[in-house]
Amino acid sequence: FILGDRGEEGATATETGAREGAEAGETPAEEVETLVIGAPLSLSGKYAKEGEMSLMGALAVVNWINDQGGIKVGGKTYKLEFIFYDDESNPDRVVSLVEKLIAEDNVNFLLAPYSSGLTAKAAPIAEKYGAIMLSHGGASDKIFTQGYEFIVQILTPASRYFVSVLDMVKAIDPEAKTVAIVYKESEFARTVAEGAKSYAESLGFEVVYFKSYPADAQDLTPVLQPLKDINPDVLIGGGHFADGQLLARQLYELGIKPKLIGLLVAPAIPDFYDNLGEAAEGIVYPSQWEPKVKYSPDNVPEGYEWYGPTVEEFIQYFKEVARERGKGDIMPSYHAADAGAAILFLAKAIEKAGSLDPEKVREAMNDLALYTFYGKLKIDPETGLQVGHDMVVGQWQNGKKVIVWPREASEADPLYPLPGYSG
Amino acid sequence: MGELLRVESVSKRFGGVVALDKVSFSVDEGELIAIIGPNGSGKTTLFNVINGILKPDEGRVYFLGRDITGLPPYARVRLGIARTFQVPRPWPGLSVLENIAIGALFGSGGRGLGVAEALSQARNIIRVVGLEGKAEVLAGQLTAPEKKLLELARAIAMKPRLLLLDEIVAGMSPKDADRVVDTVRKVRDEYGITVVSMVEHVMRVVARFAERVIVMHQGRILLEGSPHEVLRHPKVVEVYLGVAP
Amino acid sequence: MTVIDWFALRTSLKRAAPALALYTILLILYFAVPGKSQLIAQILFYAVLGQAFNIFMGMTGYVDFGYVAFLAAGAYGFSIAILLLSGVGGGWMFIPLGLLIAAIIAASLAGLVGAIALRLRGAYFAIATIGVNEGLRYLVEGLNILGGSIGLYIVKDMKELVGREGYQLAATTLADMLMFLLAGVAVLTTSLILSTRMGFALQAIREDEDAARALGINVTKYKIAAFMISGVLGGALGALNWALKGGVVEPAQVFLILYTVEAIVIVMLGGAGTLLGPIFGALIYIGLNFTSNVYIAPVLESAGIKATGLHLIILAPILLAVIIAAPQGLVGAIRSRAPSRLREIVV
Amino acid sequence: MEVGQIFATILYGTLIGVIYGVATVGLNVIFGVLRIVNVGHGAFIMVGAYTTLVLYGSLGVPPPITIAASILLGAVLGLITYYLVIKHLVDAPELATLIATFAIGILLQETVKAIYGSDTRGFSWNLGFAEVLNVNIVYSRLAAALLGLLLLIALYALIYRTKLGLAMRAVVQDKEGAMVVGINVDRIYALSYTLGIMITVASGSVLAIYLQSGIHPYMGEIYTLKGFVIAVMGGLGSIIGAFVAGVLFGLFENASYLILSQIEGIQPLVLTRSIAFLLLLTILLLKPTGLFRR
Amino acid sequence: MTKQLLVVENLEAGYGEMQVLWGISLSVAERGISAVLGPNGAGKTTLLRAVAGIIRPWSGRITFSGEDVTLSPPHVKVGKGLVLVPEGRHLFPELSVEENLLLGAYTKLGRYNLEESLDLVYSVFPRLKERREQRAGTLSGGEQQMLAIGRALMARPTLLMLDEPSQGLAPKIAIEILDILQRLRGEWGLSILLVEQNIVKSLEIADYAYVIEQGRVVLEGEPEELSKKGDLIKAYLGI
Ligand SMILES: Nc1ncnc2c1ncn2[C@@H]1O[C@H](COP(=O)(O)OP(=O)(O)OP(=O)(O)O)[C@@H](O)[C@H]1O
Ligand SMILES: Nc1ncnc2c1ncn2[C@@H]1O[C@H](COP(=O)(O)OP(=O)(O)OP(=O)(O)O)[C@@H](O)[C@H]1O
Ligand SMILES: [Mg+2]
Ligand SMILES: [Mg+2]
Repeated sequence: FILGDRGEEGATATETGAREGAEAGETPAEEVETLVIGAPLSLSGKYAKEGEMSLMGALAVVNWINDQGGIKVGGKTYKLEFIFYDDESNPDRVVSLVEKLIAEDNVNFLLAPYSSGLTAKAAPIAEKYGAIMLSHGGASDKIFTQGYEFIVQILTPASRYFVSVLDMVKAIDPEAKTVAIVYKESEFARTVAEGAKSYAESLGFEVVYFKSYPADAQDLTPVLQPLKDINPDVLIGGGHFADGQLLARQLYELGIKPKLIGLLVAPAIPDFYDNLGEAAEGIVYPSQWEPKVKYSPDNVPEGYEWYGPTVEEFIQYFKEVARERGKGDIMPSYHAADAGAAILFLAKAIEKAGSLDPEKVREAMNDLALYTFYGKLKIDPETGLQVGHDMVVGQWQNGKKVIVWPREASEADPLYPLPGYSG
Repeated sequence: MGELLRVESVSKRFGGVVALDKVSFSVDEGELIAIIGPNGSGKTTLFNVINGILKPDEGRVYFLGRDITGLPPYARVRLGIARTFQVPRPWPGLSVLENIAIGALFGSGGRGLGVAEALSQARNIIRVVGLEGKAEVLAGQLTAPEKKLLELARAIAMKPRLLLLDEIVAGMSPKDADRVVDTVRKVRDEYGITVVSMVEHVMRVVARFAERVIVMHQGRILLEGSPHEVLRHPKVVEVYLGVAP
Repeated sequence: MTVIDWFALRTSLKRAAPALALYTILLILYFAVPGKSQLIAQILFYAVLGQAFNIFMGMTGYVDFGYVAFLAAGAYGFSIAILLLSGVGGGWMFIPLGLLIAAIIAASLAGLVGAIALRLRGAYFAIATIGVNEGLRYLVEGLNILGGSIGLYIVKDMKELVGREGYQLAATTLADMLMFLLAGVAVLTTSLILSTRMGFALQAIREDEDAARALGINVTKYKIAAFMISGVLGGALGALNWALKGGVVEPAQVFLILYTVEAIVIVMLGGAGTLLGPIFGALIYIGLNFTSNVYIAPVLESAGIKATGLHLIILAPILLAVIIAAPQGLVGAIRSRAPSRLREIVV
Repeated sequence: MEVGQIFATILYGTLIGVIYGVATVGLNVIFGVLRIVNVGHGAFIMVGAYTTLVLYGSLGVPPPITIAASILLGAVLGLITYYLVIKHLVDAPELATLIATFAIGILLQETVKAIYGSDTRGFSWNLGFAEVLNVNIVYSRLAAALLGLLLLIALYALIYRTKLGLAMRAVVQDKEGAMVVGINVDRIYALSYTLGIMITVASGSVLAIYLQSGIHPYMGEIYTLKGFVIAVMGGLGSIIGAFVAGVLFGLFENASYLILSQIEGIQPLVLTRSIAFLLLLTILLLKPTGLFRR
Repeated sequence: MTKQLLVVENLEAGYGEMQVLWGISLSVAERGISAVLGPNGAGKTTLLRAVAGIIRPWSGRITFSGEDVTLSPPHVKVGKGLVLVPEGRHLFPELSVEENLLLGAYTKLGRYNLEESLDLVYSVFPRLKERREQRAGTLSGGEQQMLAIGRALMARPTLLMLDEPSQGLAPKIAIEILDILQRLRGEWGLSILLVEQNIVKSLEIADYAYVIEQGRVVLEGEPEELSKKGDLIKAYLGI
């Protein structure tokens, strides 16, 4: 199930029909070859949601590139193919799938699986076969300190997730002093929380409450109730979808109203408001990407080069893929954009390298400074960590997501303090 | 022959029920003893006090002069007290041979015994109890009386000093019952095992088996003596037999 | 016991032979089939998981739902060894030392848990061990020890110890070879136990623990011994699969109860209490999974059915069909139906 | 520690405890009668949560009424899975059923995912709140706990006050004995299993009403785990046991938080999990068959 | 000839692949007592279990009151008054003596006569009355046997099948029980299919007897007739 070549069904049909013809010496204007990109994706299990989005984001970009005629590498034109298998969010599945992709499906380049546990499992195999892996779903910092040569990060690392949110508070309310952090005890959320804590302190905030809750927590009342008395100015934290929703809902129910609530992941999902109603109002979130970002070929920053679809194009391609896959009319989440950006970064690097040799492509990535629908992309040559990409801050206002920070990208002013803040 | 077991004024109550009421008796080495009595007179309870499944409320149990009242069952097995269950409890998923071999391995004679030896001992015992041909059959597939024979075989394989049999012939045809009695007698003679049996309610067997009969009634020892005396005793006839045999 | 029980040794080798032969075939396939080595390694992992798990479950009838805690203990033990060495050097020593520490930690955990939980029976035991596993996980996270919820990352340290190339080898081929070795050890241990006093005692316990106790078998001693052996093998498995092969030991991953459930599935699919069972179980389970994921789903996908990610919907009914057709497991079914010659081999 | 904190701890510990109790008791019924450990338990809870989500979220059916729908759906699912699968395995080794329920669980999860996707969802059924001692008493949570309690009482009455219940208990003790007194053992199995599934699915609705968020195909897994623990703590097969242990567990989790949160440098809510399992072990050591079983 | 209540024709049954019964035919007359004798392992218990429906007959026919019940499940048979006192008692060990008896009256027929049956059982076995609150599992062996018989009586059987009822009972009680069965035959019109080791006594109360060996009927007839063939019986039963 190789998807991506937009004319696929037609192509396959003509291909079989025209086989003899081809042998008889039918010469296309230009020789088009296929470049295969593969990925173990979490389409079932706990990361299924992210996996599905990633898949559609990647396919959207692959389709876009093919519609542009593919990529040019050393005189040849390549169309992209995208091959994927479900890894069930399970590291033990990842290994054999990665090997199959590389050794049997002849995939030259990989998107890494979701989460650091899965990526770590896949890495030795990828490195053994010398394949490049682009981490589009793992915001982990740690994995990039382990000396892998072929793993490259696309999204902003976890430790810097709340940087923009805290910057925003500092800028609009110099009075705000106290910060409470409540996060899910997991690798990702804890890295975020610790990063946020030290950044907040560096900005002069006082972190008055720093507590976590177990993954799979069903009731956060115990950890939240004390906040009613503490009454911090800012509350940030969360972890993932389920707990993020729970956190928002219970903060609301228990009547905890700081000046600002910033949560990870969950509020970025379009139906956050449908699910929570009024409890969602005013909640802000850091986001790798939002459909309304204003990155465009018209505002390319110094030293960066534009590549890929515009934001609108990306959304349009995404929607088409989603419809094809029976998902209906949905908007891409930032996971989709992450994966799409990964494909772009890879494609450009291959073009730059002028070769399919992984070493050369990896080299080329070091000098790449891309500006895309996803914003800036640039990696640290040493570790492969993402250093170019910035987060935006979104907020739910009147049942709508709006970008409120950074100022130059914002659609609206932040709603601050939160409605109902007792002060 | 010396004294093997002594029970000293043992009592056991369950809630309001007095199952044993100051029972005392002793057993000499090599004896064949039967304990009989009406239903609920405390035979099984007494049995369980001796093998350690129940702790008596009062009184003491001595084995070879040693106070064993506080010892757990497996420790008593080590000292040489083996038992069979009233409802047979073989290991159903293991073969007859394996069942018996385990008895040999873990009984009081099992120290330092190799698996191969245990298996060969088990084969011998299979012959002694007459389960030939069933060695490889899973114990769970035996008939009820065969299971009882297996219980007996397993107990013999443990080479105990004292063997306690609980209703071993119940449900057996007279022929089988006789064979079991003969086996037990043979085992006593060959292996020097003392046997106390609660051969309950089948008088013909009691008469054939026991050298001494103890009659229990309402948690006490009513009387004891040779089968000949006891089974004719009017009190026994009254509380237990209903009619003279 | 006599110095060497030749009888036991002979019978156990005879017993082990078919399973060892199967593992050898897998080993050959590992090298012979290009691009499938990791699939085979994965089957191997599950076979060993089943094998090690089965030592305790198959022999005693007790189900240790928290079994994965041993794998976790091993993974942490191995990582600790590496972290200890990483400042000091010591090169390849990290593997034997890591396995040793993994084994020690797993054994101590088994001893401790066994002494407490093995007083419980049946489902009570099974669930108490879940408690142990979860309790440990949240202890690590809550007290923020051993890297807390972030876990231990040891790839860099291994690279420091044996170099990039060395690590690469260690994390792939070498780890898989060690896994094969572990498979052999597990099979031999199992068959050796089965042929000795201990095996007889354990089987008696499985069949009727009270009767075993009444017969003078020191039930607790044997249960704990089997628990510890099973635990040590599990520890080694965790060390190899997560620490050596994965390079990351993260609580959310290594304490995942799903692995225990999968171990049970493997064992039951193959047949509990048999040596070949886990191998067959792993072949079926992973084979079905891989096939439905990599071969069936794509076919459906190209037929316009968006099936990727839904292959578990295909897998689940197959699992159900297998278990209804052969509730004793595949090997169990063969055993109860086959003529006695084959039966002997299968056991 | 403030009075408000203590009050909140007791209040919400008890409420979530009741929810735990309902979410466990189905496991107990099924284990009690059929000796089957339902590894797919959580998946049935998830189905109940979706029932409420879909009926209320999309159709606006009042949440308490969605519980009735869950009970019906549970009956259907119970009967289907019983006759297709479980029936063929009642005499199989205990662990065979474990695989079967595992597979059923996967099937449910993946089916729900195929229909509704893997998004985490929620809904809003806001009844308002009262504020006491600076603690918000959330009415929707009270309502959920009350509904749960009602379910428990109904189940209890069924098992201890009806002939069906007596027959269920007889089958548990001796299957052949039950046959010879004229009990249709097959039907009792089917009914008990289905009853267990019904209450489990219903508990999913109760849970959804309580939390109103975090609903996704894999949400049930944690309840399988906690359910096991609570069931064993109370004594497998015991209805009262499940209830008491549930409340105890909820209270204990919350109370231990109150104490642990006084300690620096640790994560108290995470540790409450460890402590709760320690409680389980302690109880089992003192009473190896749980609180309410001989 | 008297009317036959239970007729078993060419019954075959077994466990797994092992056949135990090889075409057994027998009958019990209305208000009659038929006895089945045979050595251990002959298949007596298997016969009763097959008739009761606990194991499924492989072939053959079972008619009860003229109705074909060959494949009826056990609860249906109990409902019709065909009740078994099984070998091994199969009591409900955690339930009290009285609860066990109440469950004995699970069927319609039993429920209808509950009070009366309970009085009867308690008068027959005063020991059970003393112990009505005790858990069945803690009764002595003989007491359990009494309870098993009592429980079966609670169902108000028309045909009572007893598998070695005197097992584990003191001789005095065993005799009493056989007398009671005789009496119930008169009072309730009870018919009985009896499997018993106590050959003399069972031949004494039975009006027809079968000797089975290895799953086949090898001898049958009225007790007086059979007694004449004493040697044959001895040979079969090994007395
Ligand atoms: N756990 C218990 N709780 C209450 N009563 C008990 C318990 N165990 C035994 N009993 C009672 O103690 C009395 C003695 O029982 P025991 O089993 O010793 O009798 P027995 O002599 O073996 O009788 P039988 O010949 O019927 O087997 C019986 O009346 C029995 O009901
Ligand atoms: N559950 C079972 N599984 C397999 N075989 C069995 C089972 N029960 C009995 N058998 C076999 O069936 C045969 C007949 O057994 P059955 O119990 O019917 O004999 P019986 O005449 O009642 O003997 P007894 O007088 O010892 O009670 C025996 O060979 C026995 O091994
Ligand atoms: Mg007795
Ligand atoms: Mg019989």
